[in-house]
Amino acid sequence: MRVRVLYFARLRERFGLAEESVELAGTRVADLVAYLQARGGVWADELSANRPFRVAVNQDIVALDAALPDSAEVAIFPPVTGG
Amino acid sequence: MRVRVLYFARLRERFGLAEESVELAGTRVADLVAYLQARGGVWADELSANRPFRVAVNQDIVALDAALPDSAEVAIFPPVTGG
Amino acid sequence: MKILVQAEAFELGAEVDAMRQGRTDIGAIASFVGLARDMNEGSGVTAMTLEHYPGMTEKALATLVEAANARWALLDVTVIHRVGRLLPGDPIVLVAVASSHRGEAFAACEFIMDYLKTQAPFWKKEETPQGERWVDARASDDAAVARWHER
Amino acid sequence: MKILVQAEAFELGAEVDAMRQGRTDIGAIASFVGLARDMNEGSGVTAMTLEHYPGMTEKALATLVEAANARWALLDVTVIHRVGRLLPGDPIVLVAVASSHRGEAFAACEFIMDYLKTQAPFWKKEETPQGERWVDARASDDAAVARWHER
Repeated sequence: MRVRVLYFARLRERFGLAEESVELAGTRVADLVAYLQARGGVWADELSANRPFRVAVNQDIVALDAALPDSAEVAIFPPVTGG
Repeated sequence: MRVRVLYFARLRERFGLAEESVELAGTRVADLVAYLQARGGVWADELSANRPFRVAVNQDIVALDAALPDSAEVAIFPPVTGG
Repeated sequence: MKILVQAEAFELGAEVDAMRQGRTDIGAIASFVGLARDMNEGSGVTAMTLEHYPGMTEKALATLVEAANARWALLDVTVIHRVGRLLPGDPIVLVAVASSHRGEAFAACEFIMDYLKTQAPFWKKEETPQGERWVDARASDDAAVARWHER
Repeated sequence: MKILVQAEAFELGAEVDAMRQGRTDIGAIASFVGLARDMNEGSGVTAMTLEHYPGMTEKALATLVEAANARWALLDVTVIHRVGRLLPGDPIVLVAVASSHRGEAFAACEFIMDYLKTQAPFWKKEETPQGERWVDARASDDAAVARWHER
């Protein structure tokens, strides 16, 4: 299945990427995160279990075990700091 | 001793009086209240122990056992309702 | 610190702009405006008149602003309370509190309003279709003030 | 209900006046303005840039305003959050809540700010004499939100 992945703020800068399309075997958010971590380097560093990051699926923040619908818009970003 | 007594809001209307000068034997707020209650009628009614009223001496709200300095400005009024 | 008791209307925007004018250390301004309503205790209100105790009013407001200043790190406080005859929809009271952080600003603003409601010598008389009536003090206002003693 | 995400400045006075325009049932308007400060985490800040997640931002703000509406009896809510580059002293965020009574207005206004700080997808990058830095999320903001779960 294919999902669109967006990166924001510090993660966008560290990955040097604002958006990409990912072809994925799994069906959970955790599968996508594992796939990205496997790229190594900053990906393994920033998406490791002890680093704070948030995942939104179709614009709702979800947990790592949430389902990933086909064609989902997934966003990965640092904890928010607005207001 | 002589004190100036001011009345506000509902009490001013019920007593039909905004201000008066009172010559008093006692030295406590309670002595002034007892003196006014002794007038009977609306005075006895409004200043009885089970009616809510507040007393300020020189513009600070005080308890009935507070001292009454000579020439004090005393105000007697209902619980406040501003804001 | 600015404390005013006046018959004239006030402008929230102008008061808050005056607080932050030329400053870059304020992170948070919490403000409150109390308005005259067309309804109270289940009956219509066509107008109200606010009476106060001149002299004591300003003193009581200053005392409670000082209490807020002693309790929280505040950068500025404005309190304006109107007196005289007001119509439904008219603003009655304004409290604005500037601080570095929002928690202090919110707490101090609500603290000042809660104390003002129970300590400052203002009294409201309402005009209703059934005639005039003095507004009674509310137990809920006493309860609101009591919360601040517990903390 | 009015929710805006915009680069332009806003006017607190105009927003609050718009809420009360033509109404006589509002007794209380609590409002909050968050401002860019010249100092954060002990070092000077010369400017900041607010990034957001277009689309999700408006949705997240609407969700938390609905949560406030479900919890308290509110008459109107306005939330405006700016994005883009801001200088110290510039207003960043405005929340205004109208209700019949002050307790609801204060609580809902602070609730919305606390949730906005931890749930709405905005990120601040500061310019300092030492260079640019992304602002870290604060444990105190998580604690502020946690209070609302206990009640």
